[in-house]
Amino acid sequence: MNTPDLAAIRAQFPILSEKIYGKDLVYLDNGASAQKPRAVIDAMVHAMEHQYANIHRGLHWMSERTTDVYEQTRDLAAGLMNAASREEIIFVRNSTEAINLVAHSFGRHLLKPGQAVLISEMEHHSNIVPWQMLRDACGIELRVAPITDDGELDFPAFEALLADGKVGLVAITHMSNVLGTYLPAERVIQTAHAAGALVLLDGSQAIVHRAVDVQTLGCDFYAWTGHKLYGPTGIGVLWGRKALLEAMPPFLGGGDMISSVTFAHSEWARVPHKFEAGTPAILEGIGLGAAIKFVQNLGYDAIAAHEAALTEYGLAHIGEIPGLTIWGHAKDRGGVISFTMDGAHPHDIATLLDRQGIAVRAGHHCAEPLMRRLGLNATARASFAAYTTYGEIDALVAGLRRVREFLA
Amino acid sequence: MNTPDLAAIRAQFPILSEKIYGKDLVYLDNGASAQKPRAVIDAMVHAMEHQYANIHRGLHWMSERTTDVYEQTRDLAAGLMNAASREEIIFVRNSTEAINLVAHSFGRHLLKPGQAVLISEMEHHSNIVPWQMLRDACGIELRVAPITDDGELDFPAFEALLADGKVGLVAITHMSNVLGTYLPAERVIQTAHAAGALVLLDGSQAIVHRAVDVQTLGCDFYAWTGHKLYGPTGIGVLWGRKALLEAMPPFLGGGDMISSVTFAHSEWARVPHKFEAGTPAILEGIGLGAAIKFVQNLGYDAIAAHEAALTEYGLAHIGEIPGLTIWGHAKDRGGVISFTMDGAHPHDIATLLDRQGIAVRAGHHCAEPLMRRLGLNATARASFAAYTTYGEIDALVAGLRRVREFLA
Amino acid sequence: MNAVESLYQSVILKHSRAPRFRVELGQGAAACHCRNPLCGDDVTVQWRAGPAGAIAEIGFTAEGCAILIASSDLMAESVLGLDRDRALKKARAFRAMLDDGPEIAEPTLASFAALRDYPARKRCATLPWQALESLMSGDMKCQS
Amino acid sequence: MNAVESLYQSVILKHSRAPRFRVELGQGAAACHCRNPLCGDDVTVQWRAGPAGAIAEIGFTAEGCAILIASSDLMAESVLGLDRDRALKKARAFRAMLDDGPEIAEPTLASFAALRDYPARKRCATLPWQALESLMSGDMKCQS
Ligand SMILES: Cc1ncc(COP(=O)(O)O)c(C=O)c1O
Ligand SMILES: Cc1ncc(COP(=O)(O)O)c(C=O)c1O
Repeated sequence: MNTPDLAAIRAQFPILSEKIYGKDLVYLDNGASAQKPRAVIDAMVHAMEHQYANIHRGLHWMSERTTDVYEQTRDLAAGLMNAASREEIIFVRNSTEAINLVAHSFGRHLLKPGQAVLISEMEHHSNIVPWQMLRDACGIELRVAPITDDGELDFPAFEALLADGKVGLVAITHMSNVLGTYLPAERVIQTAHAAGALVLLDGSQAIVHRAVDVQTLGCDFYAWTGHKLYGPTGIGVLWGRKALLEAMPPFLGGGDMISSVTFAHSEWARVPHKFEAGTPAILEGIGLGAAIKFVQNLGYDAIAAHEAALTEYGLAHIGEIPGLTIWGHAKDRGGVISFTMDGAHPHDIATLLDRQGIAVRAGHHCAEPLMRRLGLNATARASFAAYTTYGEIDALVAGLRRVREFLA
Repeated sequence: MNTPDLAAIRAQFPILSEKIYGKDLVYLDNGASAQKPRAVIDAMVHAMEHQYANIHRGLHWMSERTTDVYEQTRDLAAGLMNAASREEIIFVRNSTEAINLVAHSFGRHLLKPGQAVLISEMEHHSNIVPWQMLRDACGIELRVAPITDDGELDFPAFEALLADGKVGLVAITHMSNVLGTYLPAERVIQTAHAAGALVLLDGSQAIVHRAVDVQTLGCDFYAWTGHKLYGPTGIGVLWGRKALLEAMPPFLGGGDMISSVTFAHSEWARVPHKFEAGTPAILEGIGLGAAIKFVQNLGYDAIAAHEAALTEYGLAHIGEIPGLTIWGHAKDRGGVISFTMDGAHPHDIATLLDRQGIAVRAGHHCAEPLMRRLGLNATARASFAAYTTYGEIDALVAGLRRVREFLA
Repeated sequence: MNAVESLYQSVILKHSRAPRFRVELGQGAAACHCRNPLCGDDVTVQWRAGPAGAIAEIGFTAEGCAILIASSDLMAESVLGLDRDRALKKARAFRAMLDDGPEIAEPTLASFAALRDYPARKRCATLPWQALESLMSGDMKCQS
Repeated sequence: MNAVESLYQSVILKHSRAPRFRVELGQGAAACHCRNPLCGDDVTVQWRAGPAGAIAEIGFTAEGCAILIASSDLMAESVLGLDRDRALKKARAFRAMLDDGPEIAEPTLASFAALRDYPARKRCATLPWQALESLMSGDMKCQS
């Protein structure tokens, strides 16, 4: 993206003109959640002002029109991921719920005691804790594939962990929210499949930055979360192969997920509705549709190219600051840069940057086991979006130099 | 509420000035979902335009301010229900998730095989299916308390079902979404407690129309859903007694609900965060706060008085239409009127009313077992809100007379 | 009177009050059962082929709204005597019409186009046609 | 320089670089451990009473940011020699100050008021005081 494009993109995000303590907001916490473009705000406002009712069972104009718009997002999401059918798109609250859904409906019913789930050392808690709960409830083993010092999956070790054929599911991040590492996903999936394991990719970060094609990847489940893709909170997507989804029992019970109910017995609705109990996040689904269109209008090629250039620039300039260590040196990496500074705790870095209007995240990034692997308690993290500018990275670098003057 | 008040209230709901097929919208599907006032829209827009970031772990201005506003809603919700503490308020997607959470975390862990859950014949599927799933997975018995022909809980039968002391939980609606019946909740709760059972109230409908005080009621869990209380979709509340919530294991695993994670073992966060995994519905929480304030500004006394008068008026005038039967004649009832018309299927009624701009619901209202109890497949249902007018009821009555000319 | 009202008045009432084809053909007749999960309406269509393979007998049983009953009755009336291929074509044309396709020639059938704007109701109109399609194509898995 | 920067420069750096009270008092000393679940910082405060019941020895161990270390060190320095009641009062005053209460008299402690706007960071400053409060009040359940 060249500068005029970028200005036009930024103009779509009202919040980017905010001031923090009198300074221009430099929002570099996109990995935690992205800001919302005008189109997303407008779609939600339009629904609330002009076209809203509960969906799916209403026989009146408002309900039918609202159902249409909401269900269009299912088509858009299927298109975004190149799903084989719209019925493979299940709306959930966020990635966390998506993974828990798989841990319950697949893990507790289609995995058998004695089988194992294989995760990696660089997972987000959302892709660790559900499997621990499964292990503790159902006697499914939990295996952890190590990473290299550069922050890549240790492939030989990964293969070794699959060798006994006991692994029923590999649940692994498509892109690390701490190290920026992109997984060699196709190779991982082929290797897992060859060992008889299905694969769930945690795409919470990955799908924000690069095109995802679940059919080309060949994975079995793919989870992501709307608020990181410029969409509203409260809505995410679980994609699963239709045959798998059909074989899985429902997760939550209630309205909309049944086809008939008697006290003795209920029949489940077809997928995807079987997994969508109760009134869905209607307004959020509508907002997510606008977010997907926003991303498609920009185009993943442009987003990926812009962010790759930004990341290179950021790595070079942040890496030059004396006493500063960057964590994660995978060959294939995205726009997330974690770092520490000698003599400065990451939380203090974040607070001092904040006074300069610069928002970065500091902490364990919901990846405590990875922190332990790196021998750290916390890092600071700058993460980029389609609207991030070189100027913002310059501001970060200047800010970090000032922090260093203070603390180091 | 007198007429000028009502006009001022209606002016806060932009959607109420919409036209449907050239006719004024007469929105009488509030029991399915309520419309959103300006304050709710504005709160969400303000967040998206000026003050948004992921919450709870951010050390920067946007994150801290967003956390504040979101967490204020917890205080507001605690105030609304008179909860003993804000920590008893758990944010969920909707009532359905709230009830499923209890079925999982309480039902699967604190109920024992041989114990029973007691529901009623007039439950919404959301308060039936989770208990069926619990029954089928864990050998917990499911009992059903009958209702009388007037649509009241059959109290002697209810007591008899509690008599053997095996019921561990009574899960029952505080107000029927079909019959309008208000449960004699305090009496139900005292009777259940005396028999050693805890009580969950499904307050999805009840809390919209009348003040709820969980401490006076004396119940143990209370579930409700934001979108019916003039709030956004994607957010609801489970209230539970703190000691109970503390005794229950978490439901979903992931970020935010842990205090520490190693691969071997995770420690849970304190309540309420133990039950709130992953990025919450931040914008929706903010919107819900505005909705609660809207309701508190109107005041439950005014809402209840207005709706009681409307309901009386509606029952009288709808009931006069020849060939029309009203279902549900409880002594204590709220603004939900279900009816059938001789020679006219409820779906056809809804379609023909819709062409006149009148939105009612028709179908089983997610209460198939209740339909069977009434010997029906479906009813049509008009349901009222704080902004409903007598004129709208007149329009409905005129519309129904026209439908009758067509069909009967 | 709007299009939906006139659909009710001109077609639906007649065929839903006194449906000629609401009969069970009894054992041996091929049957297909379709359900609209949105509203719970359901219909079972049965038929028997004559010597040349054409539709010699057709009937339905249904539980649901007037649109469903009328559409089922009209469907039966309009395909009686047709061979499989022509019946199948008509079923597809009817379904296509409601999915914003061209109106079909027969005026009573064409008046159902008034339901195009009613996603939930148009399924009530297409349900019997969907059952017919399954029966004629031999693919008995009804896709309700 | 803004208030937070000057807090860092004037108070935090000195006390976090060379904290005098970052020592383990060893066995027998009463200890309270508090953790900030938001950021994972934690602190353990230990103390021993002198013959009159006043704080004769106090020390802390901590893992966390400079604010936590500095606040712990300053806390220890400012309550050494106080009796339980006065220490408890000071702890409450410090915590109240950060909850938008009045600034307290001692200027170094008062400068922490700059953190009022930082909900997540103010817990790092109050954490050692919270541990102290538990120790002084005898209520050992640390409410981190
Ligand atoms: C009595 C009752 N219970 C439960 C629900 C379910 O609410 P939700 O769909 O928001 O989970 C509803 C509303 O549909 C209801 O009326
Ligand atoms: C890699 C990864 N997985 C999972 C999640 C969880 O996403 P959510 O909190 O929206 O469920 C996140 C984001 O926090 C993430 O970065």
